[in-house]
Formats: sequence, structure tokens, C-alpha cells
Amino acid sequence: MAEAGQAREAPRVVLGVIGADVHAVGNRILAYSLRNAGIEVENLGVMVSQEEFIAAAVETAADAIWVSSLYGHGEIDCRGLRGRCTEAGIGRVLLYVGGNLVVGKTPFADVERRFRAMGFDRVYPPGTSPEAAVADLRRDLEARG
Amino acid sequence: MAEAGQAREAPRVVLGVIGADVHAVGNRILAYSLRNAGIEVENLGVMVSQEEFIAAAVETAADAIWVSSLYGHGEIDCRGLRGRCTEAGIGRVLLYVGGNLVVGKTPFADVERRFRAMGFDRVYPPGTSPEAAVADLRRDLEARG
Amino acid sequence: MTLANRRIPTDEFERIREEVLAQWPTGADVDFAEAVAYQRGLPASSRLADRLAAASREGTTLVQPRAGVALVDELIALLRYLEHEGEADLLPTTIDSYTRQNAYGDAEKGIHESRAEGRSMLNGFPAVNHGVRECRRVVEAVSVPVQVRHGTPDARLLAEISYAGGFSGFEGGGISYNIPYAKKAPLERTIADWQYVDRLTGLYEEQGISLDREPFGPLTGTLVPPCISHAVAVIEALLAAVQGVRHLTLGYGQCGNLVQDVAAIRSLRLVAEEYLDRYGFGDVHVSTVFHQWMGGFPQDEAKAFGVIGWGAASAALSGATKVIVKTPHEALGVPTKEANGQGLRATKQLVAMLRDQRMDETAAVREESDRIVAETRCLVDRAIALGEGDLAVGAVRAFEAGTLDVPFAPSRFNAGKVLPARDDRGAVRFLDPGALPFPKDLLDFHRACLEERARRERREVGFQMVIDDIYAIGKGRLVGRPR
Amino acid sequence: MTLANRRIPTDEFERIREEVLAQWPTGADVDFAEAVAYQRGLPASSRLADRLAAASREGTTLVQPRAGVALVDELIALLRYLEHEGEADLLPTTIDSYTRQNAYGDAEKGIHESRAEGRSMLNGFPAVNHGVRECRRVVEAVSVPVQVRHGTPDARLLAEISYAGGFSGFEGGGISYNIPYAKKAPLERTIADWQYVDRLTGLYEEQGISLDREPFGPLTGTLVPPCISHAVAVIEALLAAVQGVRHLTLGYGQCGNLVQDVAAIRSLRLVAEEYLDRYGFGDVHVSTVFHQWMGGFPQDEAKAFGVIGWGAASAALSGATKVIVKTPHEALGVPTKEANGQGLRATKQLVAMLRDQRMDETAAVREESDRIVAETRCLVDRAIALGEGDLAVGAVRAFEAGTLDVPFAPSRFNAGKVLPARDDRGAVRFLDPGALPFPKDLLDFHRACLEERARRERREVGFQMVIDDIYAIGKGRLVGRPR
Ligand code: B12
Ligand code: B12
Repeated sequence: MAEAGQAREAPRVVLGVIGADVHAVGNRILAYSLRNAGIEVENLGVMVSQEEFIAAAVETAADAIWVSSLYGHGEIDCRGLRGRCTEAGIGRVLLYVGGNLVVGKTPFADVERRFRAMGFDRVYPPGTSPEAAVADLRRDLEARG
Repeated sequence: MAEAGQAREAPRVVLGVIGADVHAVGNRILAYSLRNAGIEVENLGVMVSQEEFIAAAVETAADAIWVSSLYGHGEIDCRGLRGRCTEAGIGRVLLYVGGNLVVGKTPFADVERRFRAMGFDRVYPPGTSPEAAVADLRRDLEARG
Repeated sequence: MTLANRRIPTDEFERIREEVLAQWPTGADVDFAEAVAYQRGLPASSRLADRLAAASREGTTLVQPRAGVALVDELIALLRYLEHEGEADLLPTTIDSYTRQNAYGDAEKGIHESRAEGRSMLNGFPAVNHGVRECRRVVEAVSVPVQVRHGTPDARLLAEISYAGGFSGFEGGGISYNIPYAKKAPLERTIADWQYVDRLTGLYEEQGISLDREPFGPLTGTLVPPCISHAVAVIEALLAAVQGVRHLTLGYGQCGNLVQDVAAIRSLRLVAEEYLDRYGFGDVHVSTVFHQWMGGFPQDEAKAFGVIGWGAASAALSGATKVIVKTPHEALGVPTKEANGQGLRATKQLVAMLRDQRMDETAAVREESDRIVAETRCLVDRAIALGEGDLAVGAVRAFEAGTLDVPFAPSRFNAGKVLPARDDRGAVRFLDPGALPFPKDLLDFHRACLEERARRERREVGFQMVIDDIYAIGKGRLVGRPR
Repeated sequence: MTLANRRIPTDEFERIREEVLAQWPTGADVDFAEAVAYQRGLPASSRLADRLAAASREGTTLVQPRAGVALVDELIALLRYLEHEGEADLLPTTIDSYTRQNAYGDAEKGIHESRAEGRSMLNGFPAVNHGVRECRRVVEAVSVPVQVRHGTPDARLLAEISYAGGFSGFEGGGISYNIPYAKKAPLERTIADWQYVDRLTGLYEEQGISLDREPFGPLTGTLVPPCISHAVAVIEALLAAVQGVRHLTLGYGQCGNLVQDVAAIRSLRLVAEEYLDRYGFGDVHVSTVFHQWMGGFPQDEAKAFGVIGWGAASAALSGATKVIVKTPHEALGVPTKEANGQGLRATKQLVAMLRDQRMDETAAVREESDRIVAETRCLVDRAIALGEGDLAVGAVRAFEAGTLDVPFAPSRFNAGKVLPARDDRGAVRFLDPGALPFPKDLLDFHRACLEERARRERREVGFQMVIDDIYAIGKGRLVGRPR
């Protein structure tokens, strides 16, 4: 695992859309872009529960979990995810979240604050280019060594 | 003259677009609507100076002067009109003004206040229907007896 | 029970109904006879089917928003605003995503959280939780017809409560509310569940209460070629008609190329009526609904108004019976009522301005329309053949075989082989037709269209085009040209 | 001096020039040789003619706002905003109404009042009062071409200062900036004054500085039938070409019926090039400009966005070289920069989305276009005939005779007999053709169009239709149907 500092060929990301959310298009593009950038992707697709995210992250020894939420219930769906990661022994896994995270047009600073408070390392507004987030991922992983 | 309380068949209105303003369409429709409503109209058309308004009002013994200003310079163009009417001996003539009276989208209450302060009896926002103003005119003339 | 395209017998229907109404406590309040009487007592102005028929006769395009919030009084305030300030001709009640998953417990939590937070924590109205009486308050609070819009694979209880609650239209279908809206729901299951909804609609119809049923046209809303959504619409129309549905509104999501969009609405009506006639349902009333661009929107509100304007214009020029409106908030979140009103008024202005103009009989439109009809026939006829005469079975097998295949759909039961991309003029074509059963001339046509584009862009036909096209409108283009 | 359509001889030009430059103190700063050198030094990105030529080649439609305020720094801030936040391809500087009347004293007062009040008390930029150096600050502050837009019957000094000030385009013409913009200015006078402007433009051209001249297409902006504005455009184009102008942008104000609007842009180019060729000016570059609806707008901003969207779409589908944009504030007042930016971005989105779609070769468009060409030829040829070979004289006589006649124009020198009204599909036709020299088949066509509408509306063809049409778009319709 990354935490153990082993030499790794490529970062590993678990990807999925959380909750009862079926928005599949962005997920498809994120998976494609991550692979294109040389990242190993475990794509769980849409309608993914917290448990499924964690199980996949444990199984693949993932460096990061990328959660998407588009449909507006992101806040309810994401609560407690960091805590459950810790319980599952992957408390240091990077948690990124992006999409249309809350119901309604909201100043992004508010949204970011709320999700950071829930334990997410990075929070992305709609319209984020996958490339920018991949660059962040490499930076974060480098910083950890 | 109306002020003298004589029996009159129809109210008389001097109509025109003040200043360097060439917006002719509304003027054409106002003239048509006034005539349709049985009002005698002296239509001076566009680009009418204060002096021309007053001369026509004196000559026709008008009950009212209807000033239009569309192009945004209404405030500058209308200043002093009431005073000049008084000087010309028609101080009691009804002064109505309408159109896009100031530069820029402005709350109408502000515009109305400014033009009332300049001595206008009635001030109309863009989109006023001629019929509504004709009704006002009849009411105002009746009130004067 | 095995799936078959036959009218559900009354006793079977009643048996299922008992189960359905027991799924959540509010189901107990549904009393069919009382509901029929209630519906009959509603004013003509509340009847969607009547309003649509009138619009068809007059040749006008009605304007309808999407909207729904967690709590009843807030929903009423919202709908009244959209009626009076938004000048909506028809109103919606959009259902929240938990209800769509039959997760009524989660919806109940959402209602409580919304009360506590003083803002809607749900992305729609949980009609099942609120129940019949509260729904009636909604319908009675406005003076235009209200339709339920959702995305629910199993909408049986929702339909029962909606109809008893006075709503006069119900969106969805066994395919169109499964493939784009579910991951693991088997098609056999959802088709059967929607046969129930259609049969319920038919029962009302038999009592003289005409309720409008609207299959969800846009599917995934993202570069869906017209023939695919048309094929689904035709199949769902036939399945509904068998159950006794007599008022259908068939939908299409704007692609963005005017000729294609006008041709799509023209051909949708033609091909649907052709199949309905063929199967003896000549008495079904068909309306059409044009959805303004359903894919990713630009974030800037002025640019969103541009996209909305084009949707409104295309809807009007196509002569669709109604248009479903987007808002300037589309890219960012569920719109405020003000934003929703703006989308409506912009659309209303354009639709009214263009009501005397039509585009549907130009040569280019007729050619495109003929091609869409031919393609749709390929897809529908193959489904019929695969079903060995039974269209319900055939639809399931067609998805298994990939001869029906919706681009970008989340469902496991969708092959996901088809890839669409825009041609050089922005019409949506097949980059990869997957297993769609098209003859060579049609395949060649699509291929040639994309090669023309590739030449212009000096690149190969390929997946990058698809990605570029998905982002394009959000970035202010229609065709995703390379930069 | 008697009016004639011949190139102004150099000595005569220089004599007039002395007078012109003496009209206001800032005239003294104009030095032609220095100005040519200055213009030559400007970057390619500042040249309007180049940008238009490139757009023609690429088949794109450029987007340009109207904008002007009293003070220089405020103008610069405004233009920068429109360039960066509005994504304008071309910028304007709209001149105030006092300057348009050569009332430079009043303009000076307006400048002072604006400084005192901290808001623009003028409805545009008084370029003459500010003078050459200040204009150059404006042009240098942005990185796209800037054109002067106004409405000035005698624009000779304004042109001198604008060109020396670095502007690369100048709107107007002896007819198009007289008839809609003046009451008492004789046509002989304004045509002669614009010959001066055109000759000045020609002098720059001879020095290798291509400046774009744009006759004002929309005229009164209110139900002007295409052939009337086309005839004026063709005449002004020919008058300009004689003076050495080589870059012309010809304009048209949207009527609202798509077929007519697309046909108008198509026919404008065709008929203009036909006459330019015929008179030996095959080397003149012709661009086209489509003005979004120039008549009364709805007050509601969302509805205004609807009108703007339709203007943008029609412009793009017509293939015009550029589109002039309205704003959501149109009905109420000179727009804020934000409102102006919104109109631009909505338009930009649509124009970019539609750049690969065209409508100009459908049968309906070709038919309408052919008719507009035929009508325009009637009007232009009659002016030529009336001038006994001299088009400048002919234009004056044509207005006297009413064979050229602009609806709703304020000028005394306009007959004002022609009345336009919309037909049943919203195309603008002649309700009363006044003295326009049309053959019977054309007159019959227009009459039949209006009678078709009258039948539908169950009323007589008459002036009430005209009034209803004038109000219609403001009230959310195109055709002013009786209520
Ligand atoms: C297409 C679409 C649909 C389709 C989806 C089809 C499908 N199965 O995929 C359909 C029509 C079925 C649909 C349904 C619904 N939708 Co929808 N939909 C959209 C729409 C128009 C486009 C989404 C899209 O595909 N965008 C293109 C892709 C490429 O972008 P993306 O999804 O944003 O993802 C990119 C980025 O956000 C980012 N990103 C995303 N996640 C993450 C995560 C990380 C870690 C990072 C780094 C980046 C990242 O990268 C992605 C790739 O570039 C959006 C609005 C919009 N954006 O314009 C609404 C929208 C998302 N939908 C919305 C809603 C409410 C719904 C419905 C509940 C109700 C309805 N209107 O019917 C249902 C929900 C059903 C459900 N249970 O989920 C709302 C959400 C509101 C909110 N959050 O406040 C939106 C915003 C529309 C709106 N303004 O109301 N929808
Ligand atoms: C058509 C038009 C033009 C045409 C005019 C042709 C002509 N000669 O008539 C052209 C293109 C030439 C033009 C030029 C200009 N225009 Co202009 N024009 C318009 C436009 C689009 C419509 C006006 C119109 O005909 N309306 C239809 C008629 C029926 O309505 P109306 O004029 O408002 O009149 C009715 C009512 O207001 C009312 N009413 C009017 N006066 C009165 C008086 C009384 C007493 C009463 C009771 C009622 C009343 O009754 C009338 C009949 O119903 C308006 C914006 C709009 N309204 O959408 C801008 C507008 C008036 N113009 C404007 C400007 C700035 C100009 C120009 C300075 C600059 C430019 N853009 O080129 C020049 C001015 C030239 C000059 N010296 O006057 C601005 C004024 C801004 C402001 N006040 O802040 C406007 C509002 C556009 C804008 N938002 O920028 N214009």
C-alpha cells in the first residue's frame, strides 16, 4: 500500500457515483481520462454505496477514492464516509469528491467547506477538467512520499 | 381656454418628442390613439424644442402638453419647461411626460420623483398604453372642471 | 408470472394491487372508485389530455417546466409561481431520487431534514410519503394540469397515489425509466411493473377519466440518435395501448441540429401512428414533447439562455405539442423558482413568436425524417421478431442482443456498445452502431457522415470525438472540434 | 456645389476639409499623414476589414455589441469588459445624440454633468469633444477592432477624428443616417456630406489603410421590408465605391420570420455584388451584418433573452458576417455593462453552436430571396432612372417621388406613404406600397399575403394590423393578432 511507501508503478483509484445517483456520463469520461493518464482505475459505475467504495479500496489497495455526486443528495450520501474508511483500516486513503454536490446553485466555497469538514481531501466544482484533478492527485501522492 | 371654463367639444393636446430625439414610432401611435379617443391633437413630431411646444400650446389653447423622450436625454431636455410655460402665461397647462426618460434602466419611482419635481403632472414608464393615459387626461380635466 | 404483451387480467391486477398499496402506509388511502369520482370532479382546466388535444388542434406548443421540492406548501408556492410568474401552460411535479428507488424511508428522512434545515434537502417531491390528500392539495392549488415526472423503475405505488391524488399525467415507461435510471433493475421486471401503471391508466380511461401517459423520450439525454429514442417510444406506446391507454405523449430530446430535430418530431408522430394503426390502436391520441437540450449545459447563465433559446425555437419550428424547459441554473443545481421562471418566460416568448412558422416540410427535413423512420422500423421490427410476436418479450431480448442499445446508459441490461458522435453539421450519427440491425446503406451513411467530419478536422474518427461532443455545448459549441 | 455621383476632386475635398476641421477645436489635431502612419502602426488585430474578411473566409459570424458612455476611462472599462467578459469579437463606440446633431456645446455640458454626477448623462461617447488623442487611448486599450456607430447626418468631423483616432470602421450613410435620424436635414446635404466621409475613407484606402464602411441597415428598425433597406444599402454602396471605398459591410435588421431573414441576408449580398459588378466595382469586399430585432422589445429580461436568442440563431443560420447584439435591458434603458455582456454571451453561445448549420439554400428561402432581389432592382433602377444616370441625384428624387420610402421615418424628406404589416407567417409585407414602383404581380403578392392573414384573423386588412404588429414582440408575439 502507498502508506507503506512501496515502489508502485501507477497510482490506483477507486471511482464511482455515490448513492442512488445514476448520472453515468461523467463517470465514463473520468474513467477514460484516468486510464489515459496512466492511472489504474477500479470503476464501480453509478449507484455505489459507501460500503462498496470501501470494500473496493481495501481490495485494490487504492491510493484514492474518487466519489462523484451529481443529483443533489451528495451531502446526505457522503456523511460518515471518512469514519468508515478509518474503521476499515484505510483511514489515510485520499478522498476526493466532485460533481453537483448539493441541491441547488450554491457558492462553491460553502460547498467546499462542508465537504472538507466531512473529511474529504479535495472537493471539485462542476465543470472540473479531469486533467486538473489528476495533477492534484500526483501532487498529493508525491507529498506523501 | 380650458382654464376659463368654456364649453369645449374635445380636449386639446400638443404632442411631440423633445430635444434631439428622433424616435418616431411611439409618437405616431400616440397621435393616432389620441385622435381615435376623440381628442384634438397638434402633433409636432420628433425633435421638438421647449419653445416649439410652448408656442403650439399657446396657439391652440391646449389643455395639455404630452412630451415624449425616449433616447435618454429627457432629464436635460425637460428642465425648465414648467417655468417657461408660466412665463408664457400657460402655467396651468397639464404637463405629461413619458418614454425612456433617463439614461439606463432605473427604478421608475426615482424617475417619477425627478420629473414631478420638475413640474410634470404625470410621468409614464415605457410600455404605457395610450388608453390609460387618455383616461388620466379626462380625469384630470374633469377634476379641474 | 411470465412477461407477455397482453392486458393484465382484472383478478391478477387486483392481487398485485393489494401488494403495491401495502408498500407504504399511504397506499391504504387509495380507493379507486373514490379516486375516479375525485378526478371526474376536477375542472376541465386540470386535465392534461384535454389541454394537449386542444394544443394539437390549434397548432400551438405548450410550455412546461420541471420542478419539485420536498415539502407540500413549498411545492404549492413553487408551482403557483411557475404558473403566474413563469407563464407555464402545464405544470410538473418532479419526484425526488429516493422515491424513485422506492426508498421511502430515506425520503421520510429527507422530509424531516428539509423541515429542520428550512431548505429542500431532496431533489424532488416525495409524493408517496405525502400521500393522496396532500397531492390533492397540490393539484387544487393551481389552475393548469399537473403531471408527475420522475425516473422510477417501479412506479406502481407512485402511480396509484398520483392518480388518486388528482394528477392528470404520468411520465415514464418500463424501458425509458429503467435503462437511463437504474443499474440492476431487470427489464422483465420494469416492463411488467409499467404494464401495471398502464393498466391502471386504462382502468381510469374505462371510467371516462383520460390520463396522459408519457414515455420518457430523452433517455440519457446525451447524444441519443433519434431512431433509438423513437424505437423505445414506439415500443412503450404499443405496450401501453394494449393495457388500455388512449392518451400518449411521445418525447424526444433535442440534439441541436435543426433539420434533425424538426425531422425527429415529424418522424416520431409518423412512425408511432403507423405502428399504433397497424396493431389496431388507431384510436390512441398521440402528442409530442420536445425536451430542450438534455445534456451538459454551460455554467454561465447568459450562455444557458442561448441554449434554452435554441431549444425553444427548435421546438416551435418542429411543431411539437409541448416543450420541456431548462433553466439558466441547469449546469449548477436544481433551479430556484426565479431561475425556473426565467427559463419558462424566455421559452414562452420564443414559442409564441414562432407559432406561425414551421419547418417540417422542407426537402432536407423530409429526407432526414424518412431515414429516421426507416431506422426506427429496423429497430422495432427486430424487437418484434426477437419476441416471436410478443413485443414485451421482444424488447427484453432486443436489449440482450444489443439490437436496442442506449448510449451512456447506466443499466447492466444495456449492451453499451453503441457510440454516437456528431457529423459535420452537428446531427447525431452512429460512430459505432454496435449490434443495431441496420442494412448496409444506413451503416454506410452514418460512416460517411463521420468521415466527412474527420476530414474537416484532420483527425481519425474515434472516441475522442465522442468526448469532445459531450463537452461541446457546455463549452459553447455544438460539434466538439479539436482545439 | 451641386450634388453629383462623382469622386470629390482633391482640391475641393481639401477646401471642405478646412471648414470641417474648424467646426470644433479638436479638429485642429487631425493631421492626415500622421494619422495614416498611426493607423499603419496599429496591430492587425485592430483592423476591422481584416477581421471581417477572415470571418467571411471561415464562414463564422462575428459578434458585436453597441456601447458608449460619456467619459473616456469609463468607455475603456466598458469596452474591456465587453471584450473579456462579453467575449465580443468586435467592439463599438456608440456616439451620443448631441454629437449626432453636431451640438458639440451640449455634448460638452453632458461631459461636465457626467463628471459631476458620477454617472453617464449622455447616451453615448462624444468622440469629437474628446478628440484624436483620447480616441487613440480607447483603440489601444483593447485588442479587437473598434468601430464607430452613431446616427449622425453630418458626420464629417466625427469621421476625421474617428479615423485619425484609430477606429477602423465607421457606420452610416447619406440616406441611412438621415431618413431615420433626422427631421429637417435635406438629403442633398447629407448625401454630399457622406460623400466626404466616403472620400476620406478612400484616401486612407489609397494609402493602404483599409477602413470598413457600413451603411446603417435597419433604418427605423420597425417592420422595414427587406427590399427597402436593401435598396438603400445598394445605393449607399455604389455612392461609397465611387469615392474609393473598398470595404463595405451591408446591414439588415431582423424581421423575425426565419425564411425571410435568411433570404434577406442571402439576397443582400447577391444584389449588392450584382450592382457593384455592373458599375465596375468588382474589387469591393462585401460583408453582411445582421441586426437582432431593432424594434420594441419586451420589458421582462428573460423574454428579452428569448428575442435575443432568436436573433442570434437567425443570424447564424443566415450566414451573416457579423451580428449586432441587443441586451436584456433593451426595452428600458441604455444597458449596464453586465446586461450588455449577457446579450453578447447568449448570442455567442448560439452563434458558435450553429456555425455549422445553414439555411440559405432551401427552396422557400430561394424563392423569397429571388423576390427580394426583384423588388430591390425595381427600387434601385427607378432611382437610377430618376437621376438620369446620376445615382446621387436619383436617390434624392426617388425620396421626393416616394419611390423610395422608409416606414415610420421622422424625416420630412421621406414620403411616409408606405405601410408595412406582417403576413400570416410573420414575414413583413406591404400593406400600403405607397408610390413604390412595383409591377402588378409583386403588388398582388403582397396584397394576397395580407388578405390571407386578414381571413385568418377575421378582420379587414388595415392600420390596426400595423399597430398590433408594432406592439407584438413587446407583448410576446410576432404577428399582432387581435385579442
Ligand atoms: C444528463 C443529465 C441527466 C441524465 C443522466 C443520464 C445518465 N444516466 O447518465 C438524466 C436525464 C437521466 C438525468 C436524471 C436526473 N437528473 Co440530471 N442531469 C444531467 C445533466 C444535464 C448533465 C450531466 C452530464 O452528463 N454532464 C456531462 C459530464 C461530462 O459532466 P459531469 O457529470 O458534471 O462530470 C464531470 C465533472 O463534474 C467532474 N466530476 C464529476 N465527479 C467528479 C469527482 C471527482 C473526484 C472529480 C475530480 C471530478 C468529478 O468530472 C466529470 C467529467 O468531466 C446535468 C446538468 C448539467 N451538468 O448540465 C443534470 C443534473 C446533474 N441532474 C440533476 C437532477 C436533479 C436529476 C434528477 C434527480 C431529476 C431530473 N431532473 O429528472 C434525475 C436523477 C436521477 C438519479 N437517480 O440520479 C441536477 C442535480 C441538481 C443538484 N445537484 O442540485 C442537475 C445538475 C440538473 C439541474 N440543474 O437540475 N440527468
Ligand atoms: C426603434 C428604436 C430606434 C430607432 C428609431 C427609429 C425612429 N426614427 O423612430 C433607431 C434605430 C433609429 C434608434 C436610434 C437610437 N436609439 Co433607439 N430605440 C428603439 C427601440 C428599439 C424601440 C422604440 C419604439 O419604436 N418602440 C415602440 C413604440 C410604440 O413605443 P415607445 O416609443 O416606447 O412609445 C410608447 C410608450 O413609451 C408611450 N409613451 C411615449 N411617450 C409618451 C408620452 C406620454 C405623455 C405618454 C402618456 C406615453 C408615452 O406610448 C408610446 C406608444 O405606445 C427602443 C427600445 C425599446 N423600446 O425596445 C430603443 C431606445 C429607445 N433607443 C435608445 C437609444 C439610446 C438610441 C440611440 C441614442 C442610440 C442608438 N442605439 O443608436 C439612437 C437615438 C437617436 C436619436 N437622436 O434619438 C435607448 C434609449 C436609452 C435610454 N433612455 O436609456 C432605447 C431604450 C434602447 C436601449 N435600451 O438602449 N432607436
